[in-house]
Amino acid sequence: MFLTDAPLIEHRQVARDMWVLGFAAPEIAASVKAGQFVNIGLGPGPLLRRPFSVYRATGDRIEVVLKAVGAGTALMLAMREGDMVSCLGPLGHAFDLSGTARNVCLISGGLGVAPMPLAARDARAASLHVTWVHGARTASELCAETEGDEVILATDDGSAGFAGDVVAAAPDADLVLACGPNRMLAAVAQRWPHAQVAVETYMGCGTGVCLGCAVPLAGGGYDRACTEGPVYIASDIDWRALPSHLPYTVMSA
Amino acid sequence: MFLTDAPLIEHRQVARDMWVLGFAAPEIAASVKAGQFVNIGLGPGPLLRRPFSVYRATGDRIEVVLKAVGAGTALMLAMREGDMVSCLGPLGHAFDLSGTARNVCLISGGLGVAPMPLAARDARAASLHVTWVHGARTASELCAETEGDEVILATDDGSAGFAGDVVAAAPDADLVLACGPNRMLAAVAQRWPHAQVAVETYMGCGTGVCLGCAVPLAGGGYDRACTEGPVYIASDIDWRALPSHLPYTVMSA
Amino acid sequence: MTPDLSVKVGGLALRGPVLAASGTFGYGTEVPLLERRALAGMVSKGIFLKPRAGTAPPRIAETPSGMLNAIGLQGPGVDALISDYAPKWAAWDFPVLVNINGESASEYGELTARLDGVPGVAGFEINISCPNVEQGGMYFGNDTRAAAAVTEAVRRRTRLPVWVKLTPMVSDMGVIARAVEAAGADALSAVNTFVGMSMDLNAYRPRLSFRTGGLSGPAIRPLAVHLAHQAARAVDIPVIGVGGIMRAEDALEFLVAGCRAVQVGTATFVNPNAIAEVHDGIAAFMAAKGFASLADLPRFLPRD
Amino acid sequence: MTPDLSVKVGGLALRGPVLAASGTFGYGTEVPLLERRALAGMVSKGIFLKPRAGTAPPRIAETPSGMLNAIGLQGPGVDALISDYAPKWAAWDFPVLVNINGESASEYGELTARLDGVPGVAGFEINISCPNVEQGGMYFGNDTRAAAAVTEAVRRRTRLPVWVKLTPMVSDMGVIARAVEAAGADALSAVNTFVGMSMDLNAYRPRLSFRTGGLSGPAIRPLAVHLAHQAARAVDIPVIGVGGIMRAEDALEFLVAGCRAVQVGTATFVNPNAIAEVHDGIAAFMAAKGFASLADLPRFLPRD
Ligand SMILES: Cc1cc2nc3c(=O)[nH]c(=O)nc-3n(C[C@H](O)[C@H](O)[C@H](O)COP(=O)(O)OP(=O)(O)OC[C@H]3O[C@@H](n4cnc5c(N)ncnc54)[C@H](O)[C@@H]3O)c2cc1C
Ligand SMILES: Cc1cc2nc3c(=O)[nH]c(=O)nc-3n(C[C@H](O)[C@H](O)[C@H](O)COP(=O)(O)OP(=O)(O)OC[C@H]3O[C@@H](n4cnc5c(N)ncnc54)[C@H](O)[C@@H]3O)c2cc1C
Ligand SMILES: Cc1cc2nc3c(=O)[nH]c(=O)nc-3n(C[C@H](O)[C@H](O)[C@H](O)COP(=O)(O)O)c2cc1C
Ligand SMILES: Cc1cc2nc3c(=O)[nH]c(=O)nc-3n(C[C@H](O)[C@H](O)[C@H](O)COP(=O)(O)O)c2cc1C
Ligand code: FES
Ligand code: FES
Repeated sequence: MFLTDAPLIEHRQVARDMWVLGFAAPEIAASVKAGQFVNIGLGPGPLLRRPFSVYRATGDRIEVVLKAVGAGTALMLAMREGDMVSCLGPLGHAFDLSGTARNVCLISGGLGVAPMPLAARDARAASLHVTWVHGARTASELCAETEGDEVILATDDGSAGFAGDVVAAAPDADLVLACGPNRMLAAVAQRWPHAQVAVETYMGCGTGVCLGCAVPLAGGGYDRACTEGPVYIASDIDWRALPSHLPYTVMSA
Repeated sequence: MFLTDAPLIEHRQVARDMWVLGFAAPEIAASVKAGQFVNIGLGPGPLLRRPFSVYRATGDRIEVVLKAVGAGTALMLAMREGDMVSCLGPLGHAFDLSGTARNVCLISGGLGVAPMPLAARDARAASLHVTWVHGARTASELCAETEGDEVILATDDGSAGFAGDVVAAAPDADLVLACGPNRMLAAVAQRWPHAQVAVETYMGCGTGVCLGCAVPLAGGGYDRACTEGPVYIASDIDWRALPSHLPYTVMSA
Repeated sequence: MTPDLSVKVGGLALRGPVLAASGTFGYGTEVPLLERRALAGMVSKGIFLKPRAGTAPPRIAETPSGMLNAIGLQGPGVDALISDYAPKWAAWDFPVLVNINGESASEYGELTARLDGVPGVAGFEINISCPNVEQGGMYFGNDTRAAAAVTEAVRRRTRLPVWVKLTPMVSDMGVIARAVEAAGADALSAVNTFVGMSMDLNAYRPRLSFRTGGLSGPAIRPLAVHLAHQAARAVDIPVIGVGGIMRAEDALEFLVAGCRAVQVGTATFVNPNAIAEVHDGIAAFMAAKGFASLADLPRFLPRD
Repeated sequence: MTPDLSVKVGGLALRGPVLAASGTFGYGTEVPLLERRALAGMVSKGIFLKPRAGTAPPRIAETPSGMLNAIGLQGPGVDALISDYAPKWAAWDFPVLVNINGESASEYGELTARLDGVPGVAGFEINISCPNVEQGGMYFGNDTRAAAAVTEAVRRRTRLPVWVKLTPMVSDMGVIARAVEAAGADALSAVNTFVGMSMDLNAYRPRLSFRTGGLSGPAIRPLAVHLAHQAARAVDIPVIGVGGIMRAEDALEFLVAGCRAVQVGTATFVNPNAIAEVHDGIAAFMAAKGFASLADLPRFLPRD
């Protein structure tokens, strides 16, 4: 884990209201794995850091993808190149690509696209056949940067690709990795109890001390999205008890 | 009084650690008089606005001069051209240049230089002979932009101009206008009870509602630096009761 | 259609839910640049029978998302209020309540008697909670019997609306709220400032000459929302939420917490037009949600 | 010369004045990236006799310069604490106090008895103030008799240092402080979080599933400094200041207000190395002012 001041070095738009920000953070870029996140501090700005999945990591650079949903994300999208953030990471447990799988299906709803470029990279490195199913409410909200051996798009309004939700659009696979609104992930859990899902909670610290990021477990009790998570085996989570009023749900599939 | 979002359009250094910032604020620039101030809001930043004397006003632009003494001034000096502040003003009562005076002596200690360029402008407009006495601890802290028919410099350490404080260095005049540390202004009040002095207090609102900017009066009671002030007849103030732990005192003559 | 924002609060029919909080709006003659169409009502700066000079400077100190103040209830006294300000108020299109202060129940009563019936005085807000005057409000605010006694003393002297401004420095808000309701209050304002202190590291003493000051601003909002909610659950009379409201969303938190109306204070120092922006933002929220009037806004007031 | 920052607090000799606050440092095994050389001591996450699952999410909500938390004292219970954590603590070069919680005085006493003498347990901090558990701490914290009873129950079971963590939700801090001092406390930690609430404007209910939460962070600092100052003036035992300390200047405010040491909480969430930076900043301040030891730092503790 590293704590570093990272300058903004690039931003580009990848969908309506959806932007990728690139920061120079060498140690994090060199060590981050798919599904892990960074906790970004803004000063002046909100007190607490804001957690973001790492979208891409190339050379000295990490990228995150976001929409403005509140004060912190609005400040980040208002940043100019050279402006600094405090970057803590990589944090949390990554997707597990070890094992005997020969093909993988990546399923992303809206901003759930966030961890998938790294997942595709790591999956190819493990020489898996990659199918990426990406969904959004409508065509203009689909992320422009999907990749893989096979890409399947889905929109709720049918304005592009499959008309319907990503879970219905997705084929079966040896390995299923999903990220998106908690409601969507609950549907994933229904169809693929062994899928690996990256969930979201509010976070106080991101480092395991505050117990603010409680994830209700199917077996009872809670553990910490920032430490044991954010990646879980879908069937391990008590989906009814997991709050689903976070912005991803507001914002997509 | 106007409330406007003003972009930073220039900054330049005028002494060690001392900077002039220029903002586009047409209505304020057109109406401000010497000794008046603007209350500047930073977002994100501290809750309360920060009061600054208007240093110059030309065309659409107002200028303020400052050093970094805390959170707000540090943020302002970190601003880049195009960055916005919220600007409320002009506020307070200006120097009174009406009357029969034929010559005026401007006395400024350290950042007390702030209202003097406007004072010199207005004095020349009233066709007064202008002597400007400017002092600081040492040569490098003298503001580079003094002007007038006659300019007298003073430094505590004698590294430039008169060796000693501005009050000792200043000649008599029909009209004396002074700004600087409250301790210096108290000395001005001793020598020229009828001098006009621009004082400083903490300010909550700058508009006369909070009563936070209390100035203790020689006749007893308090009035408001932001409304009846910041310019006072020196002998009207109860100098012993006026706090003098504000940054000007920390910072100069 | 534009939603109906009018509310009835403790005997007054207001054109909107956003009032100016005592001590942050002077006597209504000071605040510039405010679009007054949105101002539902105003509570005057706190007044005593006699003129008061107030405390020595420094009187304010900024803290994270807040400010401490120790103004010491500087004011001209009731005579000047009646002669200089009330006549102006009488001509305005929104009601002005006078924030009354005293050092004994009888002094509150006497002040009420002087002001009752004066044209321009639409009602009273009893300040039992100003933390800045050593012998003053604080004493009444956290003593159930004293709070009730002051309320009765005022109630007996007037038929005008009587609001009681509650102090947050209590261990059980519900108890005090019920006591002043029983004593005849028409509404409760919750809450006043929280007592705080900040140290000057050059002088090794408090930054305020009075040592302590009242904390206001966004920093206290979650505490104020909770106390206003507790009060709203404890009584049947309306509660006016006060504390850290900067934007419409903040005001809506108090309304959802069970408040009938809100007061905006410190925000006016930062943005003279804050009250209008809060009012308009509430209207926009209601329109977006399809609420015709504030009666439609869901409130969180559970039984348990 | 580098100033001497060591302090003696309630029976413990500490290498510095900056400790980790309970619940913000886990069991000392979690926090990464902290330069532990600067850590004077640590108070464990609050523990009960039995394991506790804690409250349902959402457990935290951010507010201006602060955060609300309702963790519900999730914890493994005393047995796991003794087997999994105490052995590690025994090997560390700073003392660990256990923050103990219960629903009755006897439960506090029993918990103390279980932990007294366990290697690694250097002392106790009694949490009479956790506002997040309905039947829990809150009840004791603002009831003088109950607070004293709990303190006695713990005192009777141990010779180790006993600190009492005070709740801010009281109408008179001095009274409670004197009561627990008389009951045998060696030091006081002031203060715990303030009860607050924040509303979700989509769901029209509190953002926290528990409804209320404890407010921490810079927002509460001026309130905490005042309460710690009140406690320090009321008692002869040392007071440890807690609340909103992010930087050295903030810690120095508590020290000037009369505190012997400080605890840093929420700041660690934002900056894992905050404790070291506060410690080093205090050292730099002392050096700049020419103070050889913390005994030289002027304190503001007037008689009147
Ligand atoms: C492990 C993890 C990875 C994440 N990755 C991404 C990502 O790659 N891209 C992205 O855009 N967002 C991501 N998020 C969500 C992101 O952290 C929040 O959107 C962000 O914190 C909102 O901050 P804000 O100040 O803009 O909003 P706030 O003003 O704090 O709140 C505005 C809205 O955002 C929601 N929100 C606030 N904090 C969080 C939070 N910690 N988690 C979820 N919702 C929150 C609130 O429900 C509210 O509706 C991730 C969250 C987690 C826990
Ligand atoms: C009418 C008026 C005109 C002023 N004109 C100028 C000017 O032209 N140039 C300039 O540099 N400064 C001026 N000041 C002072 C300026 O407002 C403060 O230096 C500024 O507010 C400090 O803000 P900060 O956040 O940087 O410091 P803070 O973090 O707020 O405080 C840091 C230091 O600044 C001092 N300070 C904070 N607020 C004030 C205040 N309102 N008044 C005085 N001292 C304060 C404190 O004592 C503290 O030591 C003026 C003040 C007034 C009242
Ligand atoms: C400078 C100042 C003066 C105040 N004076 C009074 C007063 O005279 N009477 C009173 O009841 N409340 C007074 N208050 C409290 C406010 O009315 C309000 O209850 C408090 O500031 C919280 O609201 P806010 O956070 O919106 O400011 C004052 C507050 C401030 C900041
Ligand atoms: C997430 C969280 C959990 C906490 N848990 C405890 C606890 O178990 N016992 C306790 O006495 N205080 C607990 N506290 C209170 C802190 O120890 C501290 O008193 C409070 O947070 C104020 O300090 P701060 O502003 O530096 O965080 C907790 C605080 C937070 C933020
Ligand atoms: S966010 Fe603090 S424990 Fe997970
Ligand atoms: S600053 Fe508020 S009245 Fe002068």
